[in-house]
Amino acid sequence: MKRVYAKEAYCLGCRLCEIHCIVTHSKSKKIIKAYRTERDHLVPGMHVEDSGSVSFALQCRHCDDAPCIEACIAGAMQRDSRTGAVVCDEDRCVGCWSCIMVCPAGAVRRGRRGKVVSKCDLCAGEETPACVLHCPNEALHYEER
Amino acid sequence: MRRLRDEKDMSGCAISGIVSEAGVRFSGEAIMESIAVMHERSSGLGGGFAGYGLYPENADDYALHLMFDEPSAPKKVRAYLDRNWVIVREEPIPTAHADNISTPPVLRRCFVQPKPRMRDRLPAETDDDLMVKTALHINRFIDGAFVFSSGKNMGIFKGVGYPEDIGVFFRLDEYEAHLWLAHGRFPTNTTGWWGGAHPFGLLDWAVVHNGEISSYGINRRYLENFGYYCSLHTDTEVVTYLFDLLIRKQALPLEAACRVLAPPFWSEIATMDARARMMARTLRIVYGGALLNGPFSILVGSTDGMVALNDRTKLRPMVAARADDRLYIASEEAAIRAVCPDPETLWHAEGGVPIVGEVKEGAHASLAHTA
Amino acid sequence: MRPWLIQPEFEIERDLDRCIRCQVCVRQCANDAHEYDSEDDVVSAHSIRCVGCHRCATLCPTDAIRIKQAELDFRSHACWTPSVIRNIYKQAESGGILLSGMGNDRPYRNYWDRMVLNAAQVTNPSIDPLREPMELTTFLGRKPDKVEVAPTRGGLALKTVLAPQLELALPIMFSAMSYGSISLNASLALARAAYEEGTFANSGEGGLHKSIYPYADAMIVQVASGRFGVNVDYLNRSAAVEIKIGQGAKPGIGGHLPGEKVDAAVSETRMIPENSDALSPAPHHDIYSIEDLKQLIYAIKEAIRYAKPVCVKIAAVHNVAAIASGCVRAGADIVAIDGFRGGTGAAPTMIRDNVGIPIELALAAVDERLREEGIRNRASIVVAGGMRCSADVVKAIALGADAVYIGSAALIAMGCHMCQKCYTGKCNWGIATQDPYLTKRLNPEVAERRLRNLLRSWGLEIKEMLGGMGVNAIESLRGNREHLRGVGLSDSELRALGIKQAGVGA
Amino acid sequence: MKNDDYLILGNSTAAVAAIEAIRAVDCATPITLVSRESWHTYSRPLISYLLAGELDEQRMYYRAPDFYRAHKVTPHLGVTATRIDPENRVVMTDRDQALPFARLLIATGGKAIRPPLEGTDAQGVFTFISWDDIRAIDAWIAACAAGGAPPRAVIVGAGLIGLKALEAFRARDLETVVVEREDRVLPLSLDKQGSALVEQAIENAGAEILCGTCVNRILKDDAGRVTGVAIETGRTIPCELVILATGVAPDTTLVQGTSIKTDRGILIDRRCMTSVDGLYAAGDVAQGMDSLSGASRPLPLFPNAFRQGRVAGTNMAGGQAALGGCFPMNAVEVFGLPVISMGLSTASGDGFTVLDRKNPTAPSYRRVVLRDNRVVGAVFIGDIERAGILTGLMRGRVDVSGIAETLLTDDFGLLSLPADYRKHVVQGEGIEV
Repeated sequence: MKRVYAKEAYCLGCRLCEIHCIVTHSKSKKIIKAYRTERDHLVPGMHVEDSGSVSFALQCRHCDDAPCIEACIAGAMQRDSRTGAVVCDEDRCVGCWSCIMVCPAGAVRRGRRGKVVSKCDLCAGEETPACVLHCPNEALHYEER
Repeated sequence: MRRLRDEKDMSGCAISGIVSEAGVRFSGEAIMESIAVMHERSSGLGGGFAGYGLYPENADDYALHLMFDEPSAPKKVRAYLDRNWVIVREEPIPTAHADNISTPPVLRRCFVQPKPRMRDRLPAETDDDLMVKTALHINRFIDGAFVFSSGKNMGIFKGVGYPEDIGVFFRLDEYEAHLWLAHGRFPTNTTGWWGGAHPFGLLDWAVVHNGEISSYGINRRYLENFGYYCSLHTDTEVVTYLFDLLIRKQALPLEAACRVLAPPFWSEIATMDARARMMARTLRIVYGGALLNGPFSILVGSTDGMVALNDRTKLRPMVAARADDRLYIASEEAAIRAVCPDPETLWHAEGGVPIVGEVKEGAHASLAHTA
Repeated sequence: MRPWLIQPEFEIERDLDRCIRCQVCVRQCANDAHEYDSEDDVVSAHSIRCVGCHRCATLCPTDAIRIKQAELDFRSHACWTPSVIRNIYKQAESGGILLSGMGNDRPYRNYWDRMVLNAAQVTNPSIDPLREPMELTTFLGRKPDKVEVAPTRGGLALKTVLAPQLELALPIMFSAMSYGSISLNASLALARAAYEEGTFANSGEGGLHKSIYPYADAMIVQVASGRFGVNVDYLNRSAAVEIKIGQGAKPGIGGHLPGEKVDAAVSETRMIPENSDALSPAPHHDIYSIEDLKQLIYAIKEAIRYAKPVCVKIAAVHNVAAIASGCVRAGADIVAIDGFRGGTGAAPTMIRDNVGIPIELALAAVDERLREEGIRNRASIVVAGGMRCSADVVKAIALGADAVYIGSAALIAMGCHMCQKCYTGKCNWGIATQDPYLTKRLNPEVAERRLRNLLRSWGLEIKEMLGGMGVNAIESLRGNREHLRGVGLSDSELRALGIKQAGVGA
Repeated sequence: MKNDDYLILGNSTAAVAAIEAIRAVDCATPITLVSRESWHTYSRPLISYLLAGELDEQRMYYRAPDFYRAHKVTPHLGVTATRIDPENRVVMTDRDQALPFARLLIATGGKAIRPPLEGTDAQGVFTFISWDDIRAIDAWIAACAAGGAPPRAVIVGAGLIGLKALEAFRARDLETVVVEREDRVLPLSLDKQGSALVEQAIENAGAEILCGTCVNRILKDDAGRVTGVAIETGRTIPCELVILATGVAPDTTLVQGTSIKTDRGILIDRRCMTSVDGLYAAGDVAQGMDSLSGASRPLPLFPNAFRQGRVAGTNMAGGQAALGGCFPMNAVEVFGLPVISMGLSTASGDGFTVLDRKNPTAPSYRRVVLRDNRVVGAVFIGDIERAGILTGLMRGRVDVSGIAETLLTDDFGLLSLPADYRKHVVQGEGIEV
């Protein structure tokens, strides 16, 4: 399946990926409005890890043997049969954080909006996920490997 | 009188050439008839002819066709010639009344031989080199004088008017030659100067040309590198000098010289076999400045025969035909059929591929390769 | 102590209605011109630190940032302009030489902009490059006066053996930019783009980093006065060797790569100790005369077994024509001339802005001189220094260049914003820096693609212009000054350029 | 029924995972499922959320309503298997059916441990592991309320189940006391410092916890209704509702007396097969290897049940799968405070190096237990982001010497890890290092 891959060597650490992830998953999908009105509960579904001159963006790896699907007590974490992405059904998530406990990449986070985790959904089947589209240095690639 | 404006001559034209490859001389009537058919391709501002084999009795002398439009010019020319040359024979060029031909300049021809001690000769220079120097000097530095032609056993006849009238004026029906070239001119800059008509000649090269050489600027500068000074600002002039440079001075075979002037595209070169590729590549790399770019069809006459060449994308018309021992080449088929109604073969010249009419006697070895 | 006389050159304007406090600007400015105050949740600016590189404005996701030239804050004076005054303040503060990056930024007359090109009308057809072949292939190197061909029974036989030539798919190369002055990513991008597009990049005096070895066939390696990175392998791992005598941005001046930029990789590549300053002397200390140059040229030719062309690069100075002629006679197969608008990683501002002559005039003079001397075909001419667009290239070729070097244009294609602060090592675009935090900003794949696009688009434009002039091979334009006319130039300028006034026919 | 069929006993996580795994390999052979409970497959850990009113019933279901049909499963719901005959490959049910099988999965789960106390038979005393438990509790609460006042509750045991029950009761506004024998809440998961944070959260939520004391007896009235509990200290806590939350144990009743070997649970190998060829067991009923202690013991954990079910299903269908390292781990949120523990999270002393860091200003705590430079246990409370990275390090037995200190830092992440491990985590190709 197509996944997002990061080229650590070219990650600027600008975090535009996080910003556009937030915007894409906001209600209005308009950057200024999203930040103005939804700022308190906007959490990106992916994160830039950053230390000194090294940084990279990390999204859910959408593992073949996804431990988060195994661990999800609510049956909320599922594989989208169409895209192959591991997605969290926010209506079902109860916030037990089992997925956080088992994700070896640390790619699942607590959302700020109640008891729902925040993770990459590959922008729900968009041709190119927002983080990839907006990376100014093409440090993110969305491809089959 | 000012010869030309100091700007490049651009003209559309008619050209025609007939050669007897057997070397049989024939009168100028045929070429006059042929060029007259293409009357519409000329504008009456220039016409001319070149004939080869005209002067068998003076075959070893340089035959200078000269025009003078300044009273003092003949004397100056005479003085200059005396430095290096012995004048064997001198006479007016016979003319006749012709319609539409007015105010002709003084026209003379003289047959010369090099003096045993030529004053302006450099150690390595040949007679030909000195004749080139002489002709170029007269054209460039002696006001009111112009050398129409300077080869042996050939001559150029040209002037302001339609070519058929010029032919009558010069009484070409009275000459015989084994090779005739003709030119009718449609210049886009109007000057009524006889020297500006075509063919253009140097030594025994005579060139008629229909086209516009867009690479003129660099061709000219390239020639300057080798000592040629282009005084006339015409494409014909640079074509003539390039032939002289490549074939006479640098001894390139005709085929290779044509490859220089109208080279194959790099994409074609890439598909050639290794040997041909190396040849084509080397010629292009070395002679980039000699590439003739833009639309042209040219006929080049020489003692050895006639060669016709189209630009490599074939942007100007040129038709060829053979009948008996003759090769006919003209801008239009009609100009051939007018004098050769039933040719054995007739074809359109291909871009960049020379057509050679080789006169058997005294042929260059080089010409053998292109048949 | 704060340099209190020095005022900001730029104003950072932030539209607070648009600012979402995402802090991209804060993270991207290597000069710390932006600052986030988490207590007040507000991003503020220190304009004094702004160099006008536009990194922040470019990356701001809401277009909230505008960088503006600071308003004229001095009483206007035609002689004592703000930049003059500021420079004095800076020197009064520092006691040092003013430094600048990139090329001469003074408003000298740009002759490219005073020359116009020709096009075919009626008497000859223009050629449509989309339908017809249009050839830009260019060969650089020594050409003989003539080719010797002997007719044989099997056809014509070639007797002439050509001197080594560089074959260019289009007459544009990347000029010398050393690894050290620019980042490895930038060097790689240049090398790869040249390699892929069939042209050449120049190593500059930085040696050849191992990662560039695969593209060595597209590299012209430079031998300059510091001889950094030079050994016989370096010379042979190349397409051609260039001896750098001078640089347009700083004729008569050497180079200085500060020790901070000499990290382990630069040190290995340049073959100098880590953290040591890399000082290129002003002259080559083994070239004090033209005979010395000839010796070096032939020493190099011996080292490379005469298999590659040797280029000599000189700065465009007053008697450039004679110097170029000397270089050709000394054995240079290619002469590169760098005009006074040529770029640099660092040069004294006074030198950059006041020494040397425009490349247009230098080129015209050199081409004419070599033709007069009948040695034009013995060497190719490559010109550099402020080639901004394909029209500049076409005009240069028409004036007589075989090819051009582009440096600044290539850097701009990679993202350079001409802030002229290369010498600080804090290039926010990841180009003129060795700081790993900044170098990674230049993804060589992206940069390579952008460079290739630039070459391709210029190539297409050159083809269009050639076709418009009715020629289908670049050699028919080369030195063809008939296709140039001057506009608004004096007679002496026209004469120096060897072109006619517009309005004067052929 | 043909005798190459699959038979699955149980209807929870392990059963579902097994069905999905079988169908990934074998999409034709019939599967029969027998479940004591009559519910469509649901998630047991959600019962506290249901009781708290945070979930509606629809969201209790672990899989979509058409799950059985889509996976070609014939369910026998509300049917109890009564006997397994491994030799003849047949299972008897309480409906007197004889279900033959070729491959059997026992995934009948665990049962609540009922402490040996007097009075556990009183009305109003419940266990807290099934939907049926919740229904009964809910009905009891309603009945009490109808009788005048909502019940007061006592929860015996402050483990995960006890605390989730407590949370549900507080959501229902029931006055609740938790009694824990050990000296702290979540004693199996947390050390003293960690527990203290949780206790603080519980107290903030208005509940009482009594640690370090035992319930001696459950008191009831003449009608047999619970009235209170008496604890060790002599105190009596009046209440109308008691939850026994002292743990779960494998429910091995079904295999007693058969050739299937058991310890505390049914013994399984790495392929989840029991001692009898073709018979598998998974989930809370089984007992596998704890990779940290090296001992075989029940690990009644949701992810374990899923993984064992999947491994069992794959092997039953002829595929190849084996269990990796298993160790205890739990994630829970108690009164808004997220808590994650894994491995030997409480260990200390000889052979262990303990790193811990408590946030002085926020309820946040992290504890990492190392043995031989490898992570063997961890606790995350409050800031739990990226806790899974440690799970990965434990599972991969990654040598962390050199980066141990960074495990506690705020910006701890993949970036802190050795480059080749980082690369491995993101599946070989993810991040180019």
